[in-house]
Amino acid sequence: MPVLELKVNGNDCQVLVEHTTSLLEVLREKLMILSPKMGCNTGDCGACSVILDGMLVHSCITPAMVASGKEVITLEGISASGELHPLQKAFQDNHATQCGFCTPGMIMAAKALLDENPKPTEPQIKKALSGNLCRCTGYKKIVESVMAASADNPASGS
Amino acid sequence: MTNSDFFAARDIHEACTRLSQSGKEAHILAGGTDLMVAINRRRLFPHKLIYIGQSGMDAIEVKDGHLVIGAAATHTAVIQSKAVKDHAGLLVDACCSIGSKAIRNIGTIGGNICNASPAADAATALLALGAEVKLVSAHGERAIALKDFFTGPGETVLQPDELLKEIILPLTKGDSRWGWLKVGQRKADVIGIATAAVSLRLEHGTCRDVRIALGAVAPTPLFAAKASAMLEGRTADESLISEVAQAAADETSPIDDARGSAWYRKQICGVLVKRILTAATK
Amino acid sequence: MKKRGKGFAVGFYPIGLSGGGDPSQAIIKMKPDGTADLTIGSVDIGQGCRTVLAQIAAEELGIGYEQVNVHNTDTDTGPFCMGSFASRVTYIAGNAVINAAKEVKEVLLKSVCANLNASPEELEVARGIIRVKADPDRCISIPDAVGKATFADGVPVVGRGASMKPPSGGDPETGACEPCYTMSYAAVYAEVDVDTETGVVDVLKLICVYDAGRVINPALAEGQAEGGAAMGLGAALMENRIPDYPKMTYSPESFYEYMIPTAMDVPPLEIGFIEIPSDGGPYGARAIGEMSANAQAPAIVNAIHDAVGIWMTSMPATPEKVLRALREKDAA
Amino acid sequence: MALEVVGKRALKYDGMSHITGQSRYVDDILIPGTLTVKAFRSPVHKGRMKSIDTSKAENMPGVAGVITYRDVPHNAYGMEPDQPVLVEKDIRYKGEPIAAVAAINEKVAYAALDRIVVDIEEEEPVFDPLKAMEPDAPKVRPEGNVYMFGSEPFKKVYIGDIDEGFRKADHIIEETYFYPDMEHSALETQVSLAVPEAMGKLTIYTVSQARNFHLGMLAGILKLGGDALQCECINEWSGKTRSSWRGKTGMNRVRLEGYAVGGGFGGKNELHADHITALLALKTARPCKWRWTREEELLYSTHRGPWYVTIKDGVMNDGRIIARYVKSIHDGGAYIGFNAYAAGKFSYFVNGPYYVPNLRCEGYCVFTNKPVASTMRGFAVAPGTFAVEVQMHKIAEKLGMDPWELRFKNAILKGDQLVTRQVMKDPSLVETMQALAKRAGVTLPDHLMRMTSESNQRI
Repeated sequence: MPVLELKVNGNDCQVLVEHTTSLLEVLREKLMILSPKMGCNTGDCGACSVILDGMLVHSCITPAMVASGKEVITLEGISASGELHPLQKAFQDNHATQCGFCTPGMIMAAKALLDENPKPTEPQIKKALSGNLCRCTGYKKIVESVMAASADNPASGS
Repeated sequence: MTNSDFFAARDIHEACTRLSQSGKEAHILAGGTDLMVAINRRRLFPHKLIYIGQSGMDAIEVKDGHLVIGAAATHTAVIQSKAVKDHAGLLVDACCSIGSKAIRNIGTIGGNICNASPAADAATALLALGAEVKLVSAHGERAIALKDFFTGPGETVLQPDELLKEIILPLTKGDSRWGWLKVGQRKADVIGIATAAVSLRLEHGTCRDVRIALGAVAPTPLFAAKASAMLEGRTADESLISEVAQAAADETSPIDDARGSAWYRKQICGVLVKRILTAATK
Repeated sequence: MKKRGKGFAVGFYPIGLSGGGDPSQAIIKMKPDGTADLTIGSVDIGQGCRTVLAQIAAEELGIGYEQVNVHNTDTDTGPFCMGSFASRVTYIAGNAVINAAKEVKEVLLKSVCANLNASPEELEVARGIIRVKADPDRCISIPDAVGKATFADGVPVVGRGASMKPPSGGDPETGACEPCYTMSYAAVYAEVDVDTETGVVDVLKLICVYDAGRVINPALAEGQAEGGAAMGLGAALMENRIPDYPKMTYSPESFYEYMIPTAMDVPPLEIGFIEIPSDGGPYGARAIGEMSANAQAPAIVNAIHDAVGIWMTSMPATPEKVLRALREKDAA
Repeated sequence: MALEVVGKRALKYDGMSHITGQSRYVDDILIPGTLTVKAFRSPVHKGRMKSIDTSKAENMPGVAGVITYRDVPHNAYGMEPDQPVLVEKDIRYKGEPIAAVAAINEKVAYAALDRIVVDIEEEEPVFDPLKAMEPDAPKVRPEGNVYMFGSEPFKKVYIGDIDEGFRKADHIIEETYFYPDMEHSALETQVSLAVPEAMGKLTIYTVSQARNFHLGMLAGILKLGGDALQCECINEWSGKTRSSWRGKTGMNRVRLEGYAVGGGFGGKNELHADHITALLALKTARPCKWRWTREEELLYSTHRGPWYVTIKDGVMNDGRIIARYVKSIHDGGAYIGFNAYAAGKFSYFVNGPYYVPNLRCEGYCVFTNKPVASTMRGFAVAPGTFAVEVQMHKIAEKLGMDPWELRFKNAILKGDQLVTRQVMKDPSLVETMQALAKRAGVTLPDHLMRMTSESNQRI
C-alpha cells in the first residue's frame, strides 16, 4: 500500500492508502476531517469540495495519491485562528444555510473564487459556484453572502 | 514513489517505460476526473495506475510555428494560457464549458481526448482547430491528425503501450474567426446534447481554412469534412450558410440517449453551425 | 429566434396530513436562571423548525430567543411528532409549543401570584418579567419566579402541549371530509425567452408571492420560498427520473444525468409575503414549505405559451419537447 | 402586546455549526467496530425468486452477517403493510432488496454480494400505468394492478351534479396533463447506523424526517416487544380495517436518534435503510452502517410518482367554471406506500383555489414494476396545481378573457366549499394575486383590485 504524505489544514499527515483511494476517503475516514461530505462520489455535487494547493477540487474524484506532497485546506482549516472567515460570517448573517450539507463545499468554492478574484460580479459568483449543488436554498442567499463577504473584505484571503 | 500500484512518473520516458512493462493492467492517470468516477462507481478496477500529472507533460508553448499543449495540461491551465488565448481562442471557449471549476482545475485536455466521449468539448474544439496529436511509447513517437484518432465511443487508435503526449495546433494567422455553441439540459456543469465548434479565416471576405466540428452527434467527436469543404474559398451569405449548416447536420449519425433523441440532435446541430457561421463571417 | 413571454399561476396547499390525526407535542422545562429547554419530536431537516419553534417558545415565555435550547434528538426523550412533512410543523408543532408554554406560565403565575398580591389572571409575562397587568411596576423577574417555584415551592416548572386535528375519515359516498386545518396561497409570475430554433427556454425572472400567514421568521421563510422556486424551475424545465417514460430505458444514475438547477440556472428571484392571519395557526401562521415549489411550473408553461403559442401540457419542458411542439404547431 | 421574537430574522439555530463544518450528519458518526452494509438488489424488474444461497458470502473472511427474508421477524411494512423488507418470492421492481451483508469494509461487503447466488425466473414487467390498467396486463400484484378504494377502483370525491353542470355550460374544455417522475435530490443520501445497546435494545441513527412514524414501523418489523404486533385496526386515513402501519409494542426497544439531516423534501418519509441496518445489527451484535450511493438513491429510492391528470371543465361565457370532472392516474410503483393517501389528497384539493359548484374527482392509483412512489414537496397537490393552472390559461384563451380576470372571477372566497365540502374560513387567493400583480407591474382593473376574500362578493 502506498504511503501518502500531505499537509491538511497546516498539519503534516502520513497515511496508508490504496492506489484508487479518493482524497475524500482519506480526509473523512483516515483523518476524521468530516466537513467534506459525500453527496454523489462522482464529482457532480461539490459537497466534498476542498482546496488542493490553492485549487478547488472535488475530493471524491481526486485520487488521494495525487495530493502527495501537497496542502489541503478544508472548511475546518479556514478559521483556524479561532475567528470566523469573512465568508463564514457572511453565510451566517445572510441566512445562507438550510440543511447545511452543501455548506462546507460551498464555502470552499466561494473561498477559492475570492482568493483568485476578491471582487467578483454576481454572474462570476454564480459561475464559480455552479459545480456545487444546493437543493434547499435556490442559491440566492448563498450568492448574496459571497457578495457581502467580498464587499467587506477587499483582500479576502484566509 | 516506487510502489507498484501507484507509479508517479517523473518524466514521459518513465511513464512510457512503466506502461510498456505493465501492459493492460495499468491505466494512465492524469486528472482522474473520468477514471475516478468509473472506479467509484465500480465500473473499473485498475490494478495499477501510472500518474502523469507530475511528469512535466503539462507545458503549453509556441514551438516551431505551432501551438503545443502538453496532454497533462489542465483545462484551467489552458483557459489561463496567453498562448492559447492568442492562437486558439476557440479552445478557451470550449474548455470553459467543461464541467465545473473544480473539474477544470484537475481534469486535463489529454484526458478529455483519450476518454473519447462523443460529447467531449475540448476534443470537438480541437477538431475544428485542425489539431494533430503526438502519441508516444517506449518504442517511439507518431503524430496523427486528431480526426483520425477516434474510432468509436470510448475507443481510439492508442495502442496499449502508447500514451498521448501532446496536442499540436497550427498557429492562427490573419483574420481568424471562431465560435463555440452548446445546447445542454441546463446552463452549467452539463454535457452537451449537441455542440458545435467552427474555426475559419476571412481573406477579403472569402472563407479560408474552414473547419466545422460537432459534438455528441456521432460515435466520436465529428469533423464535418463535407460541410467544411463546401464553404472553403467562398464568400458566406445567408443561403450558403444554410446549405453548409444542413450539410453539417447531414454528416451526423446521432443516437437516442438520456439527454436527447437523434431527431433533436439532427435538428439543432445545424442551427448551431448556422449561428456560429453567421456571427463569424460578419 | 428568441421570443419573450410572460405568464403566471397560482396555487394553494393544505397544512397537515390530509385527514388529520397527526399529532405534534412539546415539552418545556425552565431552568432556575430563566432559560428554557424545549423538547420536541419534530425533525429539523434543514427547514429550520428548531429556530421557528424556539422563537415561538421565547415569545410565549417572554424570554429571549437565545435563552431557549431546543432538543429533538431522539425518540426516547422527545415527545411524539408525526413528522416533518405535509407543511405541518410550524402550524401544528407551533401550536403545541404555545400550549406547553401556557402550562409553564400557569405554574409560574400560580407560584408568584401571592408575592405580587394578584390572582394569576391579573398577571402577564413579557420581556423577562411577570407583572401585574394593571400595575406593571409590581413585577418579578422570570429567573426569580422559576427560582421560587423550584426551590421554595418545590414544583417542577414544566409545561406540556399538544396539537392535533382529529381524524376525518370522510363520507364513503361523497368523500366529504374536513381534510386540513387551512390553506396557504401562492402566486408566481414568470418571464421567459424561448429559442424557437433549439427549443431552449430561458427563465429570466420569477416573482413569487405567498400568503403564509404570519411569518415567524422572514429570513427562513424567504429561504424556503427561494429553494422552492429553484425546485419548481427544475420541475418545469429539466427534472425527470424516467426520461423515456413509461419505458425505463434511460434512468439517470448520477447527478450528471439527473439534472437539478445550478446557481447559473436560477434566475433573479423576487419573494414577497402578504401576511393574512390564518384561523388557528400560531400567531396566524400558515405554511410555506411545500406550497413554494408548485406554481412555478405552470407559470413558466403559461409564459412559454405567451411567447410562442404552444401548450406544454407534459412536463418537463425540455428543449427537445418544446422544439417538437413548435414543429407540430408549424405543421398544423 | 407587540411581538418581541416572532417575526424577527433570528439567526438559524444550527447556522453556526453548519458554517464551521461542525454539524454532524449520520455518516459523520464514527463508532469503532462499525460494519459496512451493502444490499443485494434485484437485477430484474419483475420475477420470482426460486432460491437464494448466501452461504458463500457468509463464509467469506470479513463478513459478519448476511440477512435474507428468513431473518425478518415481520416481513411487511408500509401504511397498509404490503412491502417486504427483503424479497421472499415475488420481485416487483429492479433494485428491490433481496439480501444484505455486513462486512468489515466496503470492499469485502461488495465482494460478498458477488457471492450471493439467486435463482430468479424473470417475468414480463409492466411500466406504463395505462397498460397496467388493462385487464390482460401482467400482474404487478396478485390482487390486480389498480388499488381498490373499497369497492371502487378510484378515490371518489364529489359535490353537486357535474352532468347538470356540463349541460348548462357554454363551453367544455378538456385536456390531459402529465407531471413527471422526480427525485428529491437531497444532497445527503439515505444513511443509517444501527447500534446494539444493552438489554437487547437498539439505537438507530437515522436521517428520517418522521422518526415517530418510523419507530412504529420498525417496532412492527423487528418484533422486539414480543408477538402481539400488527393488530388489525382502523387505518386512520383509509378508514378501512387493515393491518396498521405501526407495531403495537416494542417502541421502547428501539431508539431513533437523529442528528443533522442533509435535506428531506419528502425523500426520507419512508423507511429506506433503518430496518435493514437494524436487522444486521441485531444479527451481528455490532454497529452497522449503510450509506446509499447516489446511484441507488436515483434508481431505487422513493420518488415522486408520475401523474396523468385529465380535466374537463364546463365554463360559462362570463368565465364561471360551473362543472369540473377530473380523472387522475397516479403511477405508484410496486407497493401502496403513501399512494392511496396521495390519491385522496390529490382529490381533496383538485378545485385549485377556485370555487366550483359541481365537481367530481376520480383518482386512480396504479401499480407498476417500479420502485414505490412516495411523498415529495408539494405532495399530491403539485400535479393538480400544474394541471389546473395551465387549464385556467387555456380556458381564458378560449373565452378571449384575461387570465387574471378569469382567476378573480372563480377565486375561492370566505365561506366557499371545496369538493370535500370543507368550508374555507380564511382564504386569501384574491389578496395574493393582487400583491403579485403589483410586484410584477401588471395593472389590474379597479374592480379586481377592490375585491376581497372576506366580503365574498363575486364579480
